[in-house]
Amino acid sequence: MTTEGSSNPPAKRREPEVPQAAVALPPEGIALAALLPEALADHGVEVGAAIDEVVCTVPADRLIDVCRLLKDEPSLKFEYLRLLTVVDYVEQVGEFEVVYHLFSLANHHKMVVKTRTAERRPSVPSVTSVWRGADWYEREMHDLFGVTFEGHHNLSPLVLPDDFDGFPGRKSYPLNDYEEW
Amino acid sequence: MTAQLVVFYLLAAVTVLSSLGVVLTRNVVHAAFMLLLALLAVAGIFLMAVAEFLALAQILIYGGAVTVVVLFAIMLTRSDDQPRADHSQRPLALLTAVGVFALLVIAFVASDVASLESATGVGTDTESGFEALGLGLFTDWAIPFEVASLVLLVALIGAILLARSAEDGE
Amino acid sequence: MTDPVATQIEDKFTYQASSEPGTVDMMVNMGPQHPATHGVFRMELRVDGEQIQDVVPHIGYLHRGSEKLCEHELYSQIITLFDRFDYVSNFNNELVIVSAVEKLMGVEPPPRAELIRIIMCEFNRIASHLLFYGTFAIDMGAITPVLYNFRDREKIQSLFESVSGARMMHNYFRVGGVKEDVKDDFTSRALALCDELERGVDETDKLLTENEIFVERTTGIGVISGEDALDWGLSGPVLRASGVPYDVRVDEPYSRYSELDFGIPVGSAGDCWDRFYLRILEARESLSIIRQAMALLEPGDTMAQIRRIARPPAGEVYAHCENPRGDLGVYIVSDGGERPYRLKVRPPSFCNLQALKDLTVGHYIADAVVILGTLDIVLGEVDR
Amino acid sequence: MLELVHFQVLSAALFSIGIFGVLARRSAVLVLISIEIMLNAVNVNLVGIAAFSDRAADVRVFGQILVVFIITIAAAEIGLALAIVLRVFRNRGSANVDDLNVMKW
Amino acid sequence: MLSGLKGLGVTLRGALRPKVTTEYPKEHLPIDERFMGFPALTWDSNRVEPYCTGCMVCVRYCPTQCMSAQMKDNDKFVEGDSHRKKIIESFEINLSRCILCGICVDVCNFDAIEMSHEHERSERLRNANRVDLPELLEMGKKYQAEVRWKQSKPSPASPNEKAEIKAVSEAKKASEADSEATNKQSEAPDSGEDAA
Amino acid sequence: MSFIEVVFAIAGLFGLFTGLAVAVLSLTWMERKTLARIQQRAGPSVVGPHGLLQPVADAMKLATKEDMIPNYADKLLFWMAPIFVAVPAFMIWIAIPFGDNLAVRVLDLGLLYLVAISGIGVVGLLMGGWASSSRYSMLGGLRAAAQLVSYEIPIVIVILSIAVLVQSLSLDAVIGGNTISIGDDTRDLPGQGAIPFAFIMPMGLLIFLIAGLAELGRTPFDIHHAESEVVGGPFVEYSGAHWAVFFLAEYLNTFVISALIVILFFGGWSWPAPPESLFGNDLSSTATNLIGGAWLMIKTYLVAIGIFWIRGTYPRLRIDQLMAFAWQVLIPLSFVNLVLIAIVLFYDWPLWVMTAVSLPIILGVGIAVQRRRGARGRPQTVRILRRSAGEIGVPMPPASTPVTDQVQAGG
Repeated sequence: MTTEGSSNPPAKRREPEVPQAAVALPPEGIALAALLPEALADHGVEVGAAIDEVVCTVPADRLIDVCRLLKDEPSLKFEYLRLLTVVDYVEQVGEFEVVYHLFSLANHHKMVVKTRTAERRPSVPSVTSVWRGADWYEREMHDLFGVTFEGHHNLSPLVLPDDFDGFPGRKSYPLNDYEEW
Repeated sequence: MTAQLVVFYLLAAVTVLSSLGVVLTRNVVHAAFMLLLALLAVAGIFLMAVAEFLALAQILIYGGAVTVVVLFAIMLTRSDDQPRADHSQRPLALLTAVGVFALLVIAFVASDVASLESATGVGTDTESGFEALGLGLFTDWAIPFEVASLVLLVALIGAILLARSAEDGE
Repeated sequence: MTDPVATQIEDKFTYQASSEPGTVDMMVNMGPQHPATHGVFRMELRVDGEQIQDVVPHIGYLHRGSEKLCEHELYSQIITLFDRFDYVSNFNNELVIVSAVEKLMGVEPPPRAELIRIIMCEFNRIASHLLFYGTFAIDMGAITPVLYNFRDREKIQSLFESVSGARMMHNYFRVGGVKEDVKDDFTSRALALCDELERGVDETDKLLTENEIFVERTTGIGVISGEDALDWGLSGPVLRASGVPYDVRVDEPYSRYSELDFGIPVGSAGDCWDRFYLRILEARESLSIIRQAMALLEPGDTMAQIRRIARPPAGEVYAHCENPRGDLGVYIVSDGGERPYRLKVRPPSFCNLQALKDLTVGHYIADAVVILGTLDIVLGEVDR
Repeated sequence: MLELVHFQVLSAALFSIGIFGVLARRSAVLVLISIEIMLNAVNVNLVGIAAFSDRAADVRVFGQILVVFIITIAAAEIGLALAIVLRVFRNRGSANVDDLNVMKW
Repeated sequence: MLSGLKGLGVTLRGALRPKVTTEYPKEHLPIDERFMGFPALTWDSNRVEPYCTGCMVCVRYCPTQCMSAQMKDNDKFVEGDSHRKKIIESFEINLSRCILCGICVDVCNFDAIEMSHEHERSERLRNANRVDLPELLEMGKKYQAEVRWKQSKPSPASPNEKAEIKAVSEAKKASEADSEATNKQSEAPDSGEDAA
Repeated sequence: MSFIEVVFAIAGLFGLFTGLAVAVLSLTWMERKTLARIQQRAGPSVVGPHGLLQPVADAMKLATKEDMIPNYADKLLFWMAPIFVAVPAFMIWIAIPFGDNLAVRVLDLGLLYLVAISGIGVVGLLMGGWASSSRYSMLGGLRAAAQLVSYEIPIVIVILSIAVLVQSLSLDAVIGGNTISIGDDTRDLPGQGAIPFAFIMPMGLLIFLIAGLAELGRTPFDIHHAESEVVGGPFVEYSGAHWAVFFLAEYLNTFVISALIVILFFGGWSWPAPPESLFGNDLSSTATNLIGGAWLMIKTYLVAIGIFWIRGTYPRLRIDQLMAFAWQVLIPLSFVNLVLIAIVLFYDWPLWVMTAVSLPIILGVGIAVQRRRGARGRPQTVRILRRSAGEIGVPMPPASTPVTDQVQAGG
């Protein structure tokens, strides 16, 4: 359904009828949502929520600072990077969204950090200096979406063959009609 | 020509050929294996001379241990820039070797030693004298024997000390 | 360089400069067809003699683009794809995707269905751990435990067969419940199986962990500290062996785990021994969970009243469960359609494998095999 | 009939092959191997003479006892020498006798 | 070293236990009732035709697109022997592609497809394991016989049956009407005669 | 040597070769069946009754398989390596006595012969490992060399202790007893018909068994062809007939070590009771020899089954542990054994003193090996943590996990 309509982005077309998932933050989440705007005041973040997670959108150039703060600040202490991924919103807004799912074992709360990068030469700073575990995630996302993670020590292909052409994770990459590698 | 002689010639041929292989082959590892062959053939020669104990000792020490040590050394000391296998003094070496060979053969033939050959030759002595050997080693030659064992021990310790890598040695 | 010996050697081996002058390190290419890499995983080892100087892991031989496929499948069809990620703990995988969609839709499955799910998942955890003991023993050269463990695993799978109709790729969990109720003899069968499994785990325990050679081979090998483990994003037994008691079943209880009383085995040395023994204890805890859940099981519905073809509202959700291999999560972005807009899996084996280099360097080749064994990767999940 | 001279000629041949090897080969390991061949040449000679000596049996055994000692010393020698070669190789990155010229001015 | 002896004890005990494996081609393990083998089409023995109407719902929901189906008008419906207006004309499943997920069974509205107990099908070629309608029905019949399969809810009546039922009910009604009439007649014999 | 003798020798060799081939085949079948039994499987069962012909089928398969030689292999050495491994394995059997004075060649230096010949096989493994030009082969070959050379020492020393005990290097003397005279002192030395040396020298038996397993490269010492590490070691690149020869040699060696254990420690062909007491005095020497040979075979197979049993139970050691075990435990122990037996014989103590001293030493060493890492064999590092569900705050581990002495690799 995402590949069919060309003039109108499908999400936009469906917008009036699509129900939104209800937000139900757990108590820790509410506390965190209250804490975050203050803690990240200097970094131009927007704090929102999605179902049970606090979502905070960060400009790409402040990402490293924010992440380091999130990891080091004792009241936040997000020492665990659960997931790093890229979502393709090129058809809607011409941007890729990079999503970081964080968890703090010490304070037992979780949050989502998001940042956006333009379709042309997508690039965000690498967070491998903050969480080493981001290493392979970033390489994988570089393979699949062509997003460059600045400062990553080795962005060589991880899951794809070395001479693979194209970015199969993107929505523009067809599922079936491609030349078999 | 007796069967004994045939066997001797065969063994001698193997010994000489594989020794030649050792000094002539370009491949160091081949040289080590040829050495093994030569030494095993020498063990056969020992058997011909009714030295069973020595033959077995030769197989045990050279076949089992020395060759393996040599192979290890070869594999440990191999580097990318393997140089020419031979010196420039190769012709000279050839000359020396041939000269020594000629000299020795002349000496053997000319000297008295060759006339030692007597009625009590190899064929008649069927008793394997390893009991005498053992007795000799532990009676008349007891002190040299002990010294030899000491030499072995010292060599062992020295080899271990030398072969340890630098960081272990500190 | 003109010497034929040298060129021959050049051809035969690739060497890299070593720290010592004159000597060279050897590159050993382990995998993708090596018996100890548990699938199509390849690692390039740079060894000095037997000692590993560097490891470069290569994955992707099994990359099927599942996440992209998921974007083109209905939610009900995605469950079949999830079955095939971590193909030795299928139920656990199914639970992740169905709980993610349920969370997105705000659906509560009936309590009986939740308990059936828990029982199945815990049985599957045991099955997965049994496979781990066996293959790990094979890596260590012991050939018998794997067959004992397979014997027990087959029994679990027979139980699965009687419940879901399939021994491995079950497709049994549904958004809002399970496919069908268990059969009448399920309780007695499952409880009897629990006893058998207990014996089987004890047997493995005796065969391996009491063996001096086994202990000698595993203690102090592949040590990773708790902080490093967190930094690498490890999870599951690998993380807990380093002393971090992070278990999703307790930290973010899903399903009905909060009603059950169970312990989390936590190691302190972070070595291969801890990673192994922890899994033995975990299997025993799982048995206790199953017994408790069986006691709670009451007759009732097994399926919530929802549309057969799930159409969750727009939004994004991250749901995760404690898999035998660690914290398996799924991030779904929905635009309100029948198919997810974006689906991303957090594969625990993938994360655990990242730490391989830290764990192996400095050990022997034989230890690399042992360390890889205790990471217990499933390539279907690493590569997706 | 097997005669002493057979052993002696064989011994001479082995010995001269060993000399050739020692002089002609550059690799230290091969030089050591050649020395082993020379030692074996001596052994062959000794065993031969021992077998053909017509003196009393306890004297005849002298030759063999000497061989035992030679084998012992040879084993010690090769072990030690190879260790030295290894050491040299580690220090200088080469096991060639030609490269061992630090003492040369 | 001493604790290792315990391991020897375990293996010795293992050696004394009976073997747990079966020699496969000779012996078969029992198949569970719920076992999901390859999908098969069921056979409606009442109507002497497949249950399947070729509605394509399974084809659409198959995650691997291993099925294809085509429907046709049902002759029996025209003749009045069946309630199905449409019936399957051709059905093909590529069993090499099927992943035995059972989604087709879930979505089917007519009990027409079932996961049979068939599981031993292997071929050398990738496309050799395609089965067509007759074979699927054979598999289905075998499966139905094996598990004494029952329809989940009874089929609606066919036109002929409907007609029959109608006839019967009409007859019944008629007879009832008759009896009523006779009753009435018996009650008021005169008026009837009057009417006549 | 007369013509008849030559014919007999050739016939004996031929018979030996055939017998050994059959023995190897039966041994492979027996190993598979034993392991299957231990693992509650059926084992080979299709070819022939109880799968008895399975080894024959395997042999045929191997013989008809394509014999591949890798491109970069050193062809000559690659081709010669199996021979270097197999020929010594056959040659050993020349000296093995199947009955009183019944061997292909009765050697006065039998024990030394065994030791000497068995040492050559190493070179074959190293050769094959090097020539295959595969890094796994290379590693396997080097491992094999290091392992076999190390474990040869305890074997030699134990054999020496046996030689000291019977005052002879002849295998017949080891079994049948011997009378020797040193100076004026004439002594009857025990043969094993009276008392198997296993009872006199339990320590020697244990060392010989362990070192023998290592010489064979069998679990727990199979590091040189460990499938999960070096994928078959020196044999990785071999296929078909060449591989079959390696395989043959491996099983021959298994058989020879079993036979040696029987001959050295369990009386070889000799009976627990003299055969006359069972069959009467009118037994011909041929019949006695036949029965003796059969008895030897039975014992040998029993020992082989024991070896297979061990294979079915133990995991394998790592190379450094393996070497450490050889040099730190086995070799000193074997020297202790040798010195003990020498002392016992020198002071003319009764032989049970040897047993009485050996058993506590074995026990002590066993306990010492087990307790090296602490009070218990199993590390107590894993604990079960009970946390109430959803409890806030995870107790973090200490900043860096303490690396105690137990986590030092190897030792």
